[in-house]
Amino acid sequence: MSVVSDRLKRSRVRNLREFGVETLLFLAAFVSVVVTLGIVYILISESLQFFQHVSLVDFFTDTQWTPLFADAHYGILVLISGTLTSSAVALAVALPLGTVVAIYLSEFASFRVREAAKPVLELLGGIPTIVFGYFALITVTPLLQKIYPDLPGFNILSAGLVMGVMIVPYVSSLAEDAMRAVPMALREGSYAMGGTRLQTALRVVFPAAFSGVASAYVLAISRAVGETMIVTVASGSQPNLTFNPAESAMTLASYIAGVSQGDLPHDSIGYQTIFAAGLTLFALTLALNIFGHWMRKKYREVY
Amino acid sequence: MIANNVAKSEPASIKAEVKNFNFHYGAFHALKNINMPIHERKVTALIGPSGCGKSTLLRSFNRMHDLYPGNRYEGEILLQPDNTNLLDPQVDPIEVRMRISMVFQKPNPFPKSIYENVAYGLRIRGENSRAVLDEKVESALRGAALWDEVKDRLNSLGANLSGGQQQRLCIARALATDPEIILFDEPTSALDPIATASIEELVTELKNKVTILIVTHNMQQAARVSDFTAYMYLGEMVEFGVTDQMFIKPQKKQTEDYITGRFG
Amino acid sequence: MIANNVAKSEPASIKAEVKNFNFHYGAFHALKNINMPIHERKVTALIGPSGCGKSTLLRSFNRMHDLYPGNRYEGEILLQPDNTNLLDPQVDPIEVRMRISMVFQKPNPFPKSIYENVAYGLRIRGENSRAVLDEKVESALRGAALWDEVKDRLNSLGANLSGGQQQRLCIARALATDPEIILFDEPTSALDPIATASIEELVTELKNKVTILIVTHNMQQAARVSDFTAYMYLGEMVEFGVTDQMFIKPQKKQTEDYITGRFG
Amino acid sequence: AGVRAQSVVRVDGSSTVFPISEAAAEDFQIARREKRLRVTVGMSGTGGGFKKFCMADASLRVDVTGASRPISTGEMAACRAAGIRFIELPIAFDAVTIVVSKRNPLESISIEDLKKIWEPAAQAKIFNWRQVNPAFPDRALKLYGPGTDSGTFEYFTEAAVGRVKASRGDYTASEDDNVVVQGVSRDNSGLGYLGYAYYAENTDKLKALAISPAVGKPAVLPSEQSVMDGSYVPMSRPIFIYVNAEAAGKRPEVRDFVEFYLKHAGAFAREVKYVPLRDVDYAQVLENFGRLRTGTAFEGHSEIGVKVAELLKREVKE
Amino acid sequence: MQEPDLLAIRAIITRHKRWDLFFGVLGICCLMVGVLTLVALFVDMWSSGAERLSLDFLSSFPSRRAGQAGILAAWVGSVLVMLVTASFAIPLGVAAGVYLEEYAPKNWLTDIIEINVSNLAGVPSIVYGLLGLGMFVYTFGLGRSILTAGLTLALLILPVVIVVTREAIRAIPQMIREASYACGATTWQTVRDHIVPYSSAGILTGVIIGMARAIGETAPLIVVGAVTFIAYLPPVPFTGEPAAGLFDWAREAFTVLPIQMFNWTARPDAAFHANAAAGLVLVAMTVGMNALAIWLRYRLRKNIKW
Ligand SMILES: Nc1ncnc2c1ncn2[C@@H]1O[C@H](COP(=O)(O)OP(=O)(O)OP(=O)(O)O)[C@@H](O)[C@H]1O
Ligand SMILES: Nc1ncnc2c1ncn2[C@@H]1O[C@H](COP(=O)(O)OP(=O)(O)OP(=O)(O)O)[C@@H](O)[C@H]1O
Ligand SMILES: [Mg+2]
Ligand SMILES: [Mg+2]
Repeated sequence: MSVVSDRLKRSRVRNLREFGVETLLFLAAFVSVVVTLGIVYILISESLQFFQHVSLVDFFTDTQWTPLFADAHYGILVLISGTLTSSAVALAVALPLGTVVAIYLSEFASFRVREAAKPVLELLGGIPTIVFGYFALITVTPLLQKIYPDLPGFNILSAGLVMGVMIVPYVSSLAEDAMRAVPMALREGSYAMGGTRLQTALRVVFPAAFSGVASAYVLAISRAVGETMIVTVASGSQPNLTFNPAESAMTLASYIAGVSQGDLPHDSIGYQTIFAAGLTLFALTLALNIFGHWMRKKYREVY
Repeated sequence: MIANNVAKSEPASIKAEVKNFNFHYGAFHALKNINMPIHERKVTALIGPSGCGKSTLLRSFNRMHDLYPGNRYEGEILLQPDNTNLLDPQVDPIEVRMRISMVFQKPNPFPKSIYENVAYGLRIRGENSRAVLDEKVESALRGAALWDEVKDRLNSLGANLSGGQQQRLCIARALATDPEIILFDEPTSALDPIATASIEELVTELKNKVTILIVTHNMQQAARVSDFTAYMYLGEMVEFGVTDQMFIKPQKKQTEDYITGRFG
Repeated sequence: MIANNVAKSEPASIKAEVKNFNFHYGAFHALKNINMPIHERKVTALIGPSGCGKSTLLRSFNRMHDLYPGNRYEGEILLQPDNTNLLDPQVDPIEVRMRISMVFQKPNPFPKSIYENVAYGLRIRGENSRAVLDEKVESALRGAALWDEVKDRLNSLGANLSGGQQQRLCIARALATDPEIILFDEPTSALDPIATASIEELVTELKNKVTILIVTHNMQQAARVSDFTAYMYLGEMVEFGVTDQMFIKPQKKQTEDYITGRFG
Repeated sequence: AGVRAQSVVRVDGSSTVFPISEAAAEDFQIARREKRLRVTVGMSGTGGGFKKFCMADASLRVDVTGASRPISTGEMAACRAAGIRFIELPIAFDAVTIVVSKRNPLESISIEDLKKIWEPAAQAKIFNWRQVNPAFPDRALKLYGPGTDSGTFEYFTEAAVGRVKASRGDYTASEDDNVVVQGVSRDNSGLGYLGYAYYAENTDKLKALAISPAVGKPAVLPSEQSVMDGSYVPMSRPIFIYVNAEAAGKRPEVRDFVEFYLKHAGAFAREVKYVPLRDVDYAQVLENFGRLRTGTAFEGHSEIGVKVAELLKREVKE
Repeated sequence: MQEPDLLAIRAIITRHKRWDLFFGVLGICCLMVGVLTLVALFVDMWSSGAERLSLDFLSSFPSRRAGQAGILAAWVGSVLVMLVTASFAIPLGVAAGVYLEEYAPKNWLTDIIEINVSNLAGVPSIVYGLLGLGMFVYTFGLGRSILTAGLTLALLILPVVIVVTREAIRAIPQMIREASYACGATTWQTVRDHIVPYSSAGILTGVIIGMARAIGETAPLIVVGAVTFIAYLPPVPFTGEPAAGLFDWAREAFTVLPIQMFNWTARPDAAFHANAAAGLVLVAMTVGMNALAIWLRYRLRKNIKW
């Protein structure tokens, strides 16, 4: 029964193949690093020229962003404030709404509602953002003006609200997956103590799924920070240093998108600003992701 | 069908009674016409080969089955002193679960601190006074023989305890709300012998205060801790009786075969 | 430490031998200096209370532990006739697993057809001839006493079988590749008594062809199916011996306590 | 693909010029259907267009690029470095139009007032119409304009404020002129500027202001007539296409396309609501192209109030 | 326990149930916000564009005359670009996900890759355009082609595919892996025979989300050089004079639906705005893609039980 040797003769071929496959797969995973390096390389190499003209101090302390004006100012804080404010509004909509929907679908809704609602919501992510932009400008803003007549025609608020709705499926789908992965035993534990659905959902399931929910949040935040078209169309592209959502503002991403298709000569300093802005945005999301990763790791170790 | 070798027990000592209970998982008829009494402040053990329906019966006592669609049941489980039929759709399952606690086969502490695990049942009942919680948490942990081991780290996570400690934590959680009945589903099957022994001891102590229903696949355990034993087979209640009598002289051949290990 | 009440068995009949085996899960020392022989074409049972290290020892035989980081082990498991040390880092774990099959506690068929489940081991050995596969699949299914029940639906999903059938399917899968040893980890703990009986019968038959190592928490099962029994406690091998002798007259008090159900 | 690529004429450049180029491409392909000549038109902005136009790698280069401003010195240098010579061809006028809401009583405005409104010094100071001119109504002043990266912005600032890109920053800017249309039409106190075509298509929503080039001078409304005859100053500007001279010389389909383009440019421009040049000017443009007259008539930046006829006669340099 | 206690319990339960009910209603409301927005958007597009939807619209090239303009080149372009995107992003994303879950030692390198992947999800799409331009157009010399566009979008959606693949793989019970290894399978055999097939349903979800995003992108494609007006289709393999090669289409110039839409909405002539009916086609394509994936997912799930 035990003829050992003939089983082994394929082992070298096998090991070679295993190694080859692993290398290939590793390379595939490494593509993401290459992409990042490529992005960083492009952004930095072009930004270097920019930073020969503009000092870092000005870049971070100036309170005006008018790189394309005769009297040029390069205060990136202006764009950062617009980005943060519009993202904050969007997230103020998307995170609670998405979380409530996720909890509702995972803990309250029947199987059929859940299976129907998820793909429908996912469709929201597939609508071209330009459509969302006009929706914010033409439909949502006038509605808001009925409630709040002083609201200018272009404002962060309506852009942010619509963007928030657009991001909802990111949160709801991924967070729902995470909550459904919480072992039934934990739910049973809570129900057996006399917990209601809501108590079980909020006190047991949600905390237990927090690591997965957090990665959904991080994706959603990243998406909000990088969103372009909606803000470009609906929030007025006015570089204001403001954290007031009732004003108009400009974000990093919409600035980049606008200028890259504009009439500026590509060797002008005005054009190079997009790389500096891009680098800033990249640093912003990177900081965010490292923080998110650290948070998740902390929680994952715990549960 | 069911052989009952207990002398008619005095009505006062009956805490609950299962009557003509049938249970279906979808098309599968898992429990067939079960009848059995649960004696107050006694330990009743459910034994029988794997898949015979022990867990199904146990989980019916706190309406766990209501969590899953597709389960159907008929019959009554009358809880005393108020003679409530636990299974009545009119009766709120949450109310049932507030009166009857459960400890599961695999310890399932919540991802919270030890303190919060034990306080959970009180909190969801709306108790928020720190003093009351402190007191009840301590007495529950003492009741579960865990206090000394954890009193210095009440804020560390429940999941950091060993398996046996976790199981005792779950028992403390169940105790904290002063339930009328505690259900145990193979509480020691995941534990080592030392932890097992401590939990068995606990069960024996607890019965001074509360009625206990325990599922076990371990004959010796049933013999050691229970006052009454029910032997089930393929969804039917084959025999119910005082444990000592049953282990010495079962009325049915089948029960004897099982107990002496001739199958299963 | 280890009490060996077997008369020195003839070298020829030893299929494998565990020597000074230590196992660590990270910082936890799970197996302490284990020594034991595995006799060829016999059934060796591993018994002991939960958590004593039975599964850990069993899974060392096919290097399952290599799948997880953080596990460390020292010592030897010498496989005969070629006297290979299974645990040697130089030895390819895949080679070890090709020689030694395993059946798990919970039946775990692949979500593939019955046929493909059984054929899987052959396919990954490069066997693609339909005729050969057909023949081997049939003989493995017959060996696992499943052929008659499934011969008409070889293409239906393995998961559609009952628990006992699934477990036999897993046994057929393990048999199909003509392994030298089959490891069973509590193969019947998830099964009902009828399925259990059929698998025990199977194990008894299989030992005519192959060496078997079986973990069980059921004393009766160990007594019924095994030729040799090893009793473990807290990571140590307390006693190893011929089953009949061990169940009648264990050498250690601790073994006796365990076997007679005085704890665990 | 090599063979096929030859027969494709590649056009790119400013979004302002795009509608005219698109019309030319469309009709050209219909007219030359039997020859299967093909044209693609991209829209990557004037800067993006020149980038592709002056590219050293011929496989990535475009043959024609539309521009809403003259080629810059840097872009000329890039072309020179790549050995590319270009022909500069004005094809139509765009008239920067000052618009207010229909409900605004105002009819005209002077360049001086525009300057007061838009100059950098006005930032955060001028926020009421009355501050500009006591004759204006007493209401808040809300400003709209195209993106600061656009040729329209450059031209307007130079024409109104007197210095290129000198503008206040606190107004609503948009890459999409329809957004300006939306903003002004819904805002009684709004004022904005945009390309003539956007006004011409939205006369039901917007009111154009007549512009007087200096105080006392008569105010002129933008119209095809006033732009063509040069009376709508200083707010009208020519727009261009730049053609690769080598391609025009060596590739018949490029030459054919550009000639077709120039012959019909007036009609195309009118159709997409731009203002055509005078017929004599088109004739001159065609002639310049026929001679492959390379180089630009500008100094690397736009000029205010330039006459096309004069441009076409100017000395050119590369 | 006596009767009064029971009353107290019931009072508590009634109170808690009110919250339950409240949350149930809140959940439905929140769900409705999303669903109603979708409906509003759809009605909006429908009311402005439905009358433009016709066979002619689908089979004509763009035109300066709004009434004659069609989206033939655009939808063909979108389909082809998506084809390229899917055929690179899916294998690459799945391979990366598999590597990270099944092979990678859990060390700093995997941490970096992990942070990287979720960070890439937040890089604005336009920056991917710049990357695609630098990498595929200038460095690899792939031209301003369908291939470049598809690859650029593939990079854009790669993070989503990777993240979801990992989640799907994590959901496979460990005992399936153990069973496979116990049969003597190598890691690659386990991946090929079990991990990938059994996680394909979950992977599809990621592909849906990713492709839905990719199909609506404009900015990066304009940067890599999509044209806006094009009145011919890429060559069908093995046809024409001289006969086109199998992959010649991938090297052609192209446009896509969102660019066409973007161009039309930015036009002064309001008649073009109705052509944003192209948006309906785009949404229909997304729905079609989703439906296909959901159906596939359903088929795949049916055969997987553990
Ligand atoms: N959710 C379910 N759906 C369908 N059948 C089920 C379900 N849960 C259990 N069953 C079946 O019902 C029967 C009784 O199950 P139960 O879990 O009560 O057995 P048990 O006596 O507790 O067994 P064990 O000792 O293995 O825990 C078994 O045949 C089981 O297969
Ligand atoms: N992955 C692991 N990491 C750390 N400790 C482990 C791990 N797996 C098992 N152990 C510990 O190792 C010891 C032996 O475990 P093992 O699974 O071998 O027990 P067993 O005898 O098979 O028990 P059972 O009868 O419950 O299956 C136990 O104390 C267990 O808690
Ligand atoms: Mg059970
Ligand atoms: Mg085990």
